Amino acid sequence: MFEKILIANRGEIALRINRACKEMGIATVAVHSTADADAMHVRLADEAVCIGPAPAGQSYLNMPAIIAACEITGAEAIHPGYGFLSENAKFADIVKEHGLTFIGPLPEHIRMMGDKITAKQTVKALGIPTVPGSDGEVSDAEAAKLAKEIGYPVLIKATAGGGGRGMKVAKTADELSFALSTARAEAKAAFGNDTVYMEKYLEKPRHIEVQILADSHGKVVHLGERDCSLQRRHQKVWEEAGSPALNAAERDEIGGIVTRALTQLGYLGAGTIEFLYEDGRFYFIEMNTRLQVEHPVTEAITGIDIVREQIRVAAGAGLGFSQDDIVFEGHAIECRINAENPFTFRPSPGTITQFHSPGGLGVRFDSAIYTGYRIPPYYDSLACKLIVHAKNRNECLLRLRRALDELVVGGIETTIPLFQKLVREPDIINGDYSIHWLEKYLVEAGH
Amino acid sequence: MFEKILIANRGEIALRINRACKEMGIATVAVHSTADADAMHVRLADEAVCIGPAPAGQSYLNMPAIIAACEITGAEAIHPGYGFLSENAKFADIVKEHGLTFIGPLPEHIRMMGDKITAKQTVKALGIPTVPGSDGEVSDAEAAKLAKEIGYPVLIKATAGGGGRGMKVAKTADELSFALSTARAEAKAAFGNDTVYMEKYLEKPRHIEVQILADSHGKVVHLGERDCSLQRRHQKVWEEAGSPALNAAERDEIGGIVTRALTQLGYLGAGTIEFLYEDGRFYFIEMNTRLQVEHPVTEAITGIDIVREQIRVAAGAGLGFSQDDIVFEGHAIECRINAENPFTFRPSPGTITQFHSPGGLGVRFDSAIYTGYRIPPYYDSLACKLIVHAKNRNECLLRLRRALDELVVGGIETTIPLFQKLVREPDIINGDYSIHWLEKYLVEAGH
Amino acid sequence: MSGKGEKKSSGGKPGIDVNAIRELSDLLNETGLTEIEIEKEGARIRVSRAAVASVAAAAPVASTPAAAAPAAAAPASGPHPGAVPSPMVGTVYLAPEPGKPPFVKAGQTVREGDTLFIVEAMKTMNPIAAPRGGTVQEICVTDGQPVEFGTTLLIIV
Amino acid sequence: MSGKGEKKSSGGKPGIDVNAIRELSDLLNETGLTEIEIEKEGARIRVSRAAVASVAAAAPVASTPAAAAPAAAAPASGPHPGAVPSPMVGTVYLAPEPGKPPFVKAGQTVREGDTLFIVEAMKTMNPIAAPRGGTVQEICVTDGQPVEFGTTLLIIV
Repeated sequence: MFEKILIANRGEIALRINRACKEMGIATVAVHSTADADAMHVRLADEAVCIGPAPAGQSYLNMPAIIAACEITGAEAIHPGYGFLSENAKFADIVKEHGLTFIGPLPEHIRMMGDKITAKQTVKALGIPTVPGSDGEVSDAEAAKLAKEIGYPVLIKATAGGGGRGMKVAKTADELSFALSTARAEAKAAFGNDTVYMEKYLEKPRHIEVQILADSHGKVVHLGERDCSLQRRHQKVWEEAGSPALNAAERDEIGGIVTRALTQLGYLGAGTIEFLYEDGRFYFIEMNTRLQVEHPVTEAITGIDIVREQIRVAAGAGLGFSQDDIVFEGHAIECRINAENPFTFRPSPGTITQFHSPGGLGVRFDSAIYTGYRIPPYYDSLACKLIVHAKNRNECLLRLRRALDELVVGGIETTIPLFQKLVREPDIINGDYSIHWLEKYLVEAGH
Repeated sequence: MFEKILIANRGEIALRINRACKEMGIATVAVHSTADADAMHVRLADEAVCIGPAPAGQSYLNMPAIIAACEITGAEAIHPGYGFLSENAKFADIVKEHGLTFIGPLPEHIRMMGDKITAKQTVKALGIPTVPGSDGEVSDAEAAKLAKEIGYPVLIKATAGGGGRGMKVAKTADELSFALSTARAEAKAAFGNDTVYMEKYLEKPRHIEVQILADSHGKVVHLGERDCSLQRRHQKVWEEAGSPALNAAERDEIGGIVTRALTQLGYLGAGTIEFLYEDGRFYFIEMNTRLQVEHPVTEAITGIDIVREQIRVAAGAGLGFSQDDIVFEGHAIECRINAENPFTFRPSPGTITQFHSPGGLGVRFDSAIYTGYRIPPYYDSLACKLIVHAKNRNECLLRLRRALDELVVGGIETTIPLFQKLVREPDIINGDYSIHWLEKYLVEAGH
Repeated sequence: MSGKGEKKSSGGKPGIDVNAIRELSDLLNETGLTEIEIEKEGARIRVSRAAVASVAAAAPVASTPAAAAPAAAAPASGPHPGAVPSPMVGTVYLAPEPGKPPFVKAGQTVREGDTLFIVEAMKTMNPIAAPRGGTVQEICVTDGQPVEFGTTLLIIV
Repeated sequence: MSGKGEKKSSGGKPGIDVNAIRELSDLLNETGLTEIEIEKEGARIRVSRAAVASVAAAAPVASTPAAAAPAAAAPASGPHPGAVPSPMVGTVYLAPEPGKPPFVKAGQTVREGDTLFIVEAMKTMNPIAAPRGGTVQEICVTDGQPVEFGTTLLIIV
């Protein structure tokens, strides 16, 4: 096992990794910009190295500075957290070249999944379901045949397209011919090219993702799914494990597909396969080759410390459990409390004049803020994560409600009031929401 | 189920009960003294009633004021927490007479267990092991026979005794005759009465207690044991579930004995049977007919919300699980963080100038303090409870260590530094301690 | 953060420089400052205005209307000097029986020991006697109102 | 609790009564108060001394020696005006090769652009040039010492 790990990140995730290291008896090195000299991750690590000025490009993204920080502290491995350098294959290469361990997947898998087209081709070949459609241009006859195969509604898109032009939906076979001709005409007018292709159209999909863990001895397990459908501008806001939409059989099925695919790939470490889900079917979006912000909900229902396992498998240890040992217990929800206006989402950096975190049974709070802390304007606006766990989804929602009412973050605007409203919304209580729900809700509420 | 519950307590336990009520959709009434107008339990309850001045006798122990507070708020039930009126049979009677529900056992059981002699006779008759000894005066011949039966060492005590006089230990049969004559001589000199009796002498016992839950339909379950051997002046300091000294078979055996006994008794609600434990045998100390401070460690390893179950069974509902459904997972430790000097235990009331609670996986924090809160000098010194849960005892100790290092309570003295030392002590790490360990440690450390 | 709104916090201890506190108190009034803290020869004095104090000393509260409500239920600080507080929790009655005239009315003179109200608690009727004589300036409660310990019942001047 | 040590916190906003701040600042110096906060015609001003500020702004730390250590590793605030900070993390060398004389010594005059040190990072030797000319008052690092971004290397006056 490693003696000392450098944490190449900041904020709550740097604290999260620091905690896992401490609990494994591993010494830690925090790196930080000049803007983060007073940050919690700097205080709680065993050593801290200032690696550059406030802009992330010159500090948290500064590869030579981070490697040099390992050199002067003797750290043997780097945990990149999420964001910053966590999915940078070149960085993973450099880390390896310097005789250090990158706590994450192999560089080739980061590279493979970082390219949308390569990723889709790879996972499709491995048996993971993707959005069905034509491989390229379609004629009217081909379109009709294919649409019948993949099922309506279908989307006709200009191959040269963009910005929604040359894009038409056919909800039934009757509408197909008209959709094709309109899309072609629009495409011709807009791009001078009337070539169109076809894809399955998802009307109200959910975002469901599967967490996996893999060791270097060929063992891969899945830790079930997370439902992250509540999003605004593609930013996840609220995450649940499990999904209100899946049953145990569906969980096992998609988990099995993903596990077999990644075993075949020879994947290492933690990873997440993200899907759109509609009418009982999964459609691959992308794979994240790193720890996710929302990993705690999975930890809550499985009892598995994902960061600990990341570190263990990076050090060459085997996973200490098999798929059959993993039991899903209860339900967990995470709210991302951002330093933002709760309805306009305008960032609100500044000094936290009052701070009080919720406590009691089933409440986990992951945060790097403290009373008197000044949230700097240079980085993202995630202030803290509230994670609640209970025996079932209904109890979880009630626990979340009481925990939100205990939480105090004063001096800045936060998204707490949004969550206090969401937790009382009938659609949320019923688990009846798609990836479009939150944006629609905000518009209807006049925000 | 109740619509509204009055919480007849203060501090962290009032918050604990408030949380359970909120999560069950039950409205809450806080009562408070004038000294607690700014307290957290007052802020978080739905309603608050000032019931008297600072001294507890005129507020938290003021039965008419508490009943009147129910009357003016329409609360249907009273949860007494621990301490104050929680084991007052007269109060339980009065509550019942006023058509309200006392969330606790039946008054007759509170009364029975509140009297040491009745309690011992009762539980002995129900098959719970007690400290063996003579029923009264012993002659030399009777003593020799009995000592052989119950095993050495034995303690000879003056029936009129007190303060350690007329008390002698015989470690072997050879020492018995001398111990008897010396004890008789001392007893004669000190009390003018040389009558002595005999008891089994426990040299290095542990304090192990069994948590039980009973509904009004005759179902009783046990939730395993807690080890509370780390005590100072009979005050518990650190509690674990399970005990480092018990194995699963011993747990099942003592749990079964206790469960059968309380089924026979017709007990209702939560209760704890406390034992001394030595060399694989249990010896009854007393029964607490209420919620215990250390209940969260049991909640951690069983996943059962004990306060929720107290409320449910008080309302007449049946326990939703049987003994076979209760699975013990991992290990949990609680530290009682008191507002006291960590080594002299001198109380340190005052204003908390800085407060930051630990977070992350497996950490629960039960507390009623906040930054700027003034701990009043009128009540007990318990400021907060840190509870950590992990897969096994070793991981639990490492998690506790890192959580203690995150916790900040500034402006007053607290027992945090004591726990930071204890968690690093080899005897604690090995689980090798009796009820005398902590006092001996404090003396040896020069405190 | 410490001691806000607790002007009297060190009042009972020996060796207190009462003149210094008076001086600072005057300075507070004179300058309109909210808080003054001085440290001198090993002694520290901090004085502050009560108005700010209640905010600073209150438990942290999220800025939601719902959470603010319980705080309002607490007795207001700084009652009128002639205020007579309720000595117990219960339901206050202004007259000996329903339909009968009240014990006292505003403007009336009362003597020490006169019955002013009845507070019902645990089905028992507790007469509340005037702690001193004077003129009733204001009745602060209505018939049948629930009262806490310390709720102002009436003002005698 | 808010804004301690942040004298300039409202400096960028329009309509600030600069005179009032100057006056309060003078009053601070004059009276020895740590903090003054006034509220007047909808505006609020609070001034405080920097000495208190650094305590208030630091992350909460339990009073154990171990926890205090990392804070000490952070660069000290308010470096010397002639300080030359390290532009990168790495290991600093005072001479071009082991055994050779150092690039510069205390008391020596340097010109802008002169090489002062080498900082090794990722096995690369990075010469550190003098940002300006002057006299070397003090060399603040030793040969082979690890340096952070911002560590003062030497002082040129």
